[in-house]
Amino acid sequence: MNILSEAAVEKALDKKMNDVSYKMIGQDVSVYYGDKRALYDVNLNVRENTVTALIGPSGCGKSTFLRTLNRMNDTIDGCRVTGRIALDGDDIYDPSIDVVELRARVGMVFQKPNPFPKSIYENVAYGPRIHGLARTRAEMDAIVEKSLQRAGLWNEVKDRLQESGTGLSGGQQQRLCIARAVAVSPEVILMDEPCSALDPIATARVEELIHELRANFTIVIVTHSMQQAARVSQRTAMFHLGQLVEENDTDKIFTNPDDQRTQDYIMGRFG
Amino acid sequence: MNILSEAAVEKALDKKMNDVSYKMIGQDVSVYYGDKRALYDVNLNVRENTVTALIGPSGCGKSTFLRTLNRMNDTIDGCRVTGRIALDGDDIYDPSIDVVELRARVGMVFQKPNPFPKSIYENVAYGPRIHGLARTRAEMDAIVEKSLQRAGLWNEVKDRLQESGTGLSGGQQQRLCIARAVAVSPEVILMDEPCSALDPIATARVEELIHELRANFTIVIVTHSMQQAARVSQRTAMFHLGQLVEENDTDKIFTNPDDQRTQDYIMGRFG
Amino acid sequence: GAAAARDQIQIAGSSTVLPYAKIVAESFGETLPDFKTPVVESGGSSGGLKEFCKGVGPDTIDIANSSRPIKDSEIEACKAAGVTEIQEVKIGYDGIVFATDAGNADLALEPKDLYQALAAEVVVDGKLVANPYRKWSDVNPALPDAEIAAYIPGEKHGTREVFEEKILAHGCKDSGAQDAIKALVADEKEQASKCIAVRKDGLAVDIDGDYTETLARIDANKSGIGVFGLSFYENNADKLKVATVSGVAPSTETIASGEYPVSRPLFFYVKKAHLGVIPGLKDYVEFFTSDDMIGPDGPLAEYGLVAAPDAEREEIRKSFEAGNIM
Amino acid sequence: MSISLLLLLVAAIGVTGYVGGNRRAQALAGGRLSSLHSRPGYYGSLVAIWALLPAIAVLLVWIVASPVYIGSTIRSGFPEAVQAEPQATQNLNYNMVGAIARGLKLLTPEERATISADAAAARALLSSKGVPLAADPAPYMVEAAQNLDRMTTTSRMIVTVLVLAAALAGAVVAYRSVAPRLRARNRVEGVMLAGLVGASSIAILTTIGIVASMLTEAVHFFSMVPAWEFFFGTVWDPRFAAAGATDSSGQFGLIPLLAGTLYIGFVAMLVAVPVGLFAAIYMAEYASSHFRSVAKPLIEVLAGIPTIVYGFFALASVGPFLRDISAQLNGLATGSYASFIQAQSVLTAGFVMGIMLIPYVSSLSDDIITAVPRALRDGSLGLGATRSETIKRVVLPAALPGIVGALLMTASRAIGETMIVVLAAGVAARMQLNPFEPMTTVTVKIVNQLTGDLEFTSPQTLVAFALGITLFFITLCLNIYALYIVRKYREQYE
Amino acid sequence: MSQVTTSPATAAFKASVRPERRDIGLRRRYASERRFRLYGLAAIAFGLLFLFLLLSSVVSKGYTAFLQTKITIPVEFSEQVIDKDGERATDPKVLMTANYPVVARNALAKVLGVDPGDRAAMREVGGMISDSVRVQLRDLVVADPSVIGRTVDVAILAHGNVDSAYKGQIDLGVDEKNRKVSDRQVGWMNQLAETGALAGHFNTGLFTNGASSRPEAAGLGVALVGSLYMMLIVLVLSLPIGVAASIYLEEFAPKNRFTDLIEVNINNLAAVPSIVYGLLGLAVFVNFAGFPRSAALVGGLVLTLMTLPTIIIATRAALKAVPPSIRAAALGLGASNMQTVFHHVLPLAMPGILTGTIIGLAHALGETAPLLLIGMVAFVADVPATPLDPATALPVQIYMWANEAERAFVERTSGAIIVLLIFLILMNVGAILLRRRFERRW
Ligand SMILES: Nc1ncnc2c1ncn2[C@@H]1O[C@H](COP(=O)(O)OP(=O)(O)OP(=O)(O)O)[C@@H](O)[C@H]1O
Ligand SMILES: Nc1ncnc2c1ncn2[C@@H]1O[C@H](COP(=O)(O)OP(=O)(O)OP(=O)(O)O)[C@@H](O)[C@H]1O
Ligand SMILES: [Mg+2]
Ligand SMILES: [Mg+2]
Repeated sequence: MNILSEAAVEKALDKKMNDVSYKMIGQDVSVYYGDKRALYDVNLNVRENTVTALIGPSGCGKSTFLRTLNRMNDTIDGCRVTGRIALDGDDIYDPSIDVVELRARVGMVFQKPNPFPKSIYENVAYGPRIHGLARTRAEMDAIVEKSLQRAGLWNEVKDRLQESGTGLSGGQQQRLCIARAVAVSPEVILMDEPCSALDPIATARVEELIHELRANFTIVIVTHSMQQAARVSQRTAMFHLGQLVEENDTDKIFTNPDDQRTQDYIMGRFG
Repeated sequence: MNILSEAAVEKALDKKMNDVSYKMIGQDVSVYYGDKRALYDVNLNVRENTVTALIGPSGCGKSTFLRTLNRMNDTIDGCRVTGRIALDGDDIYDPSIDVVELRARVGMVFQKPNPFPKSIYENVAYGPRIHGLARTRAEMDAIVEKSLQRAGLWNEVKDRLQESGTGLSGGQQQRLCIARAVAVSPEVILMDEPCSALDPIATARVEELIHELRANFTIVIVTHSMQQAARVSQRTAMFHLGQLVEENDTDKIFTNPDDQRTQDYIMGRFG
Repeated sequence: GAAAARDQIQIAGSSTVLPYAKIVAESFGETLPDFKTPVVESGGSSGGLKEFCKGVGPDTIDIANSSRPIKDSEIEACKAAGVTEIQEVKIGYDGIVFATDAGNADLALEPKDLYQALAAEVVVDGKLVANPYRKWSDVNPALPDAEIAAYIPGEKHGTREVFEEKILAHGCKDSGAQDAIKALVADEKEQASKCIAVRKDGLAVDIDGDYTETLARIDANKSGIGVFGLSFYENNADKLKVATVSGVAPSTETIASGEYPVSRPLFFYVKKAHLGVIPGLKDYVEFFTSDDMIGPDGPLAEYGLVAAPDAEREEIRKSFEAGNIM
Repeated sequence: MSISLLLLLVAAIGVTGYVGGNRRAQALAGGRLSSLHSRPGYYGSLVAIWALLPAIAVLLVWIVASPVYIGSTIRSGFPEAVQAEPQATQNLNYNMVGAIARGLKLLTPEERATISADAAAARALLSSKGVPLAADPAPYMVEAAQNLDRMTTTSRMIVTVLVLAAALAGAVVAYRSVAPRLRARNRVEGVMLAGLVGASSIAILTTIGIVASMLTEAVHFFSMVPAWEFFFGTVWDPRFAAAGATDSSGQFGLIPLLAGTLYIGFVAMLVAVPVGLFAAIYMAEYASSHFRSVAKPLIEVLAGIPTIVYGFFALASVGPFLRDISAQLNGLATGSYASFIQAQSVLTAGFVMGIMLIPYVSSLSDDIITAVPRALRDGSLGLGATRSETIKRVVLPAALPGIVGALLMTASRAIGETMIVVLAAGVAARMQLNPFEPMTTVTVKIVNQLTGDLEFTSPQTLVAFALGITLFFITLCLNIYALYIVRKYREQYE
Repeated sequence: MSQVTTSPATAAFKASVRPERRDIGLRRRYASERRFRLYGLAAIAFGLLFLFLLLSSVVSKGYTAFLQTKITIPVEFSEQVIDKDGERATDPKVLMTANYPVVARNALAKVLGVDPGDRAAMREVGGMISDSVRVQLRDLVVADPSVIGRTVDVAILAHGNVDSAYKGQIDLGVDEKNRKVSDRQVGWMNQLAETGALAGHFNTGLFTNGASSRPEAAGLGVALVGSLYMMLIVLVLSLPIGVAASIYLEEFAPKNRFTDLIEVNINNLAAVPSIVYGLLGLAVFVNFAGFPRSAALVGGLVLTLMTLPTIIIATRAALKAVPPSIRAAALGLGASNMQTVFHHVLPLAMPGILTGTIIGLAHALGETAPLLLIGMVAFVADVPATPLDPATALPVQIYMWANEAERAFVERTSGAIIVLLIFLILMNVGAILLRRRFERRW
């Protein structure tokens, strides 16, 4: 899916790839859907134990970039990635890298809630079960409870864990998906507009959760809400038309961006 | 699907039903999903040429109430509506009412974008076509263009109208759905979190569109964003646990609500 | 509906008679181009007679082919449906032969051997016991030293009846089993049926399909013995080796003369009421019964039908002309 | 006027009605189409429906009723002597009259006159025109034929007028009813819905037809053989009625046949389900679209091969192969080269039937699996599940109700299959557990008993109907149970 | 999680020394993944292997059926034999009933140099030629009576036994009296083959001739036309009816006991053995409605009823798979239920519907048993002009040929199977093309 390694960049890369403060490194990342190019040479690094927000107008490629970080785009026919992406210094598109392990380490929450047509309990237990994270039923119960609590859903569903996950309302469903992702204890969590279907209280709880998780996890979040980006993230990256416009400390981006386009976008002048 | 008319309320109703300032009237509306009750005796009227926002925590029944307004819940097995809902004074659950005509007059935009697996053009043209709103190809083209423009999508898709609507990004898809609903020129437009998948600029454009449409249409919008509710609506209704907590001028609700629960909700104290 | 006029003869019935009826129908259509070639259905004597006895009229068939004489109960059923006048026409005899794969040694069978090999119960040391024999040579040392495998017609076939009557019943008597059975059961009917009971442990295999299936089974199991119609054997003489029964080799001559014991008559039945009304029906029957067809030199005999003796054929024609009904 | 021409005319009226209705609606709308209740096309369709339906109804009534009426009229004109004969004979005479009447159409007026005058000349004359008669017609027949000819012509004329009138009247009435608030769409859709309901009722009618066509004969059978002997009998041995023997009772035990049916079906499913499901999964989840576009139709060819071909394949190739293999195996294990698998066996039949059933499982499951939404797969893959885990734990459970439906359909085919079993498992009705030995099924016996040389009034033949109806009710019960199971799954997952 | 500080120097083996790498059973899981995939491939390979075995066994047995041995010789249409008394001007029947086989036999005898007086030899000469020569020559003469008295080259069908011998299907090593061709005939055959008079020609008769008891003249004409009629009837009736019924049941019918009953009922109809449909057809269409026996119309109707459940079940599954959000979208725009179904749901369900239809039609095309009871398993010589005339079907012809005693029918049986399979493949290809069109994923 990806065409790698031009010898020229190799050296420069080696240096950067090993920079420990970066959990993930994206180097000249371009993505094509068939003939259509969706990302243009994006260079974006993700710092460890940091929340990085991706913002930008609709269709600018935020989701696309996010999906390259755990190779979810492998599943799209005709999608091709060039450039280099590394997790802890290892190129994740390297043939020796195992995509399953990668995805266990880099979890994902999607834009549209997609609970499995199983019980709520089974939805959350699914990840730990396939990875063998719980050895006893009690351990599993604990993981499920903790994950649901972290996603702020426990109180609402604790009495109906055996009911189907698809019977929940949209917001509940999305929180269930967050719980499901958290249950695997990944190192990085990718969130594609996780709150777009949540009400403010649930959103606040998720934001709180993000704060909490940040201590141990690295989080990349796509969001439309600049308020949310400002609230939850330390770093913000602004995309436009498939290009990374700028990436910087969140405070800086929202107070004094370098790029005019970012300024305009934040002021609501284009989209 | 609904059990109507207790003679007692009849009279009181008659008076209210004919009150012209109300485009739609909801009288003691209760909704059951099988045995589960999702709405409790909601009394909520929608004023003509006004934007009414429905807010409330996730799962409180906002979507449910919205769907009763154009009888979309008819399509859910086991869903039952009691009470009375009127459009321009006519009970819309009356057997003599043609549900198709009703839905052409009361259009809907859903929470999850659901474009038809057809071309972008066909997506928008479908409604006008079945309702015979355009007689020539040129007229149809004009409707499609105008609707897409109103939804702020025209510039992005004008060169690929024949491409599939499902190939768009999530935000684009949702705007396509709005364009599609607008194309039929309904009298009332119901929007179920129409902006939950949109970026701020697109959201701003939709909000602008809502402002624009308000002159001729009546709009009911479900939203999680209290900012949005404050920006776009003149009236706001607050739901909680299937009950209508209060309904009032938006300014009043956001500055000085009557009900403590509304106050708490707005302050982010519960959810 | 009754309004549509029919101008084509319709025939149904036995699949044993079918090849002969086909030859006749084809020649009939060729030599008398005025009439359409009759339609000959296959479906068994039972199915044919059932359709035949549905009633009289253009929407019912005209002729039923049968590999056995019509039964009284069937005549009754026919009468009840309004088919009161049935003319019977015997067309000749069907020889039934035993054959094995052409690669085997010559085989001489006796009813007694067949009985002992295939019966459900045989007499051993004067006692009636369940058939213990597994090999042909157990039955008669002159027979091959191979596992018994016989492909006999299934109970739905008319041939089975002949097999039971002409082979098993005789073998039963010859082997002394009959006496043993008589000593055991009093009821005569039960005696008879016990005498013709075939073993059910898989060594005697019922074949409900046609002879091609039997042939395929013998192909698959070279030491098996199958029951065939004479005509079928003659057409596959290069693949099969026929057995003599009681020392007589089957052939049209030995069967016609009655020397070879196992054969049966074949028939067809005509609705007299249709004769003057369905175009060509009378001509067809006359054509069929002419010596050009069922004579010893005719195409049917060439195919394997054992022609009836001259006098009998004459009798058949006369009887039809006279309009004799059953 | 011929019926096809008439239909063409009616269709023309329908089309005109459509155009007219359409135009009128547009005219009434006066340019504002939205003032109409429905699209103009619906008004047009409504007019067309009104033109077509009554006319076709009239035509149908005529097609059914007129031959009956004309027939009885003509027959009442037969001479007394003929009328005294039984109905069946009269039918035959009437058949001849019909043939003559058909011939009359080909004759010139002079020739007609000749025939009327001299009935005896009719046969030769008609035969020269290619209408064969079996005998010289009686004079009354020629007369009746003339009448018949006349009556048919008249009746045709009448029906032409009636049908056209009905079409026109319908069209006009509907045309005039066109008004902006007329709920044309609802009415047209009402007619469509009636059509849909009619189509579904065919399934019910078929069932009624099946039961009815077997019931009388089955009852007849049970009047001869006690029901308990049939249902609980463990021996199937309907003895051949020996020549001359009047009593021909046998043992009609259903159990061995049922056991064989289930056993062979079970073996077949054992082959078809894993192979078919895995093939479907591979094609839906792993295969490239190129591979899929080649492999899927190829596999589907297996479903189209007539079962008789499978039967011969089993008989000539698979059976002997299994037998020889077993002989070799036995030889290796024990030193005795005796085959323990018989050439005709439950295994052979089940195996070959299983191959036939593969595409039934795979094609249907493939479509069902493909239909599982992508978001579910993404959700699972995003959690770090492998593809196979995703399939096993998410996709298959979600697709389960559909797959169970597909499997049931396949099982039904297995139970209903005949030819393969006849050739591959034989016809021996035995009760045993060894899959290497022959057994037989209910369907085989149905065919055999129906197509044999047995007496058709005997229980030996009639048992086919009892077997048929029993099988029908057994599968009905199975299906009811299956529906219940599918429902249960569905409730759990939705 | 990974708090290990890594210097550039240790970067090379960093991945391997990272301590907290969780064990998520990767080896085991990948092994199971590979196994799973392999099972899938094996399953497909298994199916294709048997398809190949089946087809190769059929084709290897049947390809010879497409060649037919003919003997091309000069035939003298002697007035002596055909119309001895010169009556043909007054009585056209003479030409119809003349003894044409003698004409042919004499012609062949002349070529072979056999003395016409030697009766035994002449019999054997006659045995070289198909009996259908009567019709062949008659048609020639009736079409052009002026050939009488002339000598014309005619390609005469060889007798089935000669045909088999020429194709090497008769073991000539067997004792002469145990085979159908004599040594003398074989000699003549070789002699004729050497001069080129006797040769294999493409067997057009296989496709045009009706049934015959003579293998060399037997063809699939009636069966092909009959099958074609039946398939058309089945397609025209069962597809719309099946789809309509499914739409009603899936989209409109209230979910209650009655529709449950219909559902169970339809599943059950799919399980009913096909011969039972024959009983139904006999009772309803032949005995009650009065349609003629042996007619393709009745066969088509019976097969329609038999195919309907298959199509309905597949169609319902396909309809069910269409996501509800599409329905909601259309309904929300004010489309009626009917419009929603016909504009959106049905097109999306089309691939599934077509799959079901292919399976159903293929099933119907290969079915014999129900046709048995309505009189279509029959000897029919005349090609049916309408669906109301007596006809047979391809599988019926296969079934009947398979039961023929003559050796020459063996290859024809396989040949007919090949034709049936080609018929089937054509149908499949058509449906696949259609399905492609609909399957276009947006
Ligand atoms: N599967 C696909 N096939 C083809 N094009 C795609 C596909 N997915 C996305 N695209 C295109 O790639 C571009 C970037 O899409 P992406 O989904 O990454 O945008 P986004 O920034 O996430 O937008 P949104 O905020 O609306 O979700 C868009 O123009 C979109 O049309
Ligand atoms: N089809 C259904 N069947 C059964 N219960 C349902 C169904 N749809 C919704 N509910 C239940 O009804 C309640 C109200 O749901 P509704 O979708 O109206 O909430 P909402 O206010 O729109 O929530 P959100 O903001 O999350 O969309 C919830 O408890 C939900 O679980
Ligand atoms: Mg996105
Ligand atoms: Mg909602």
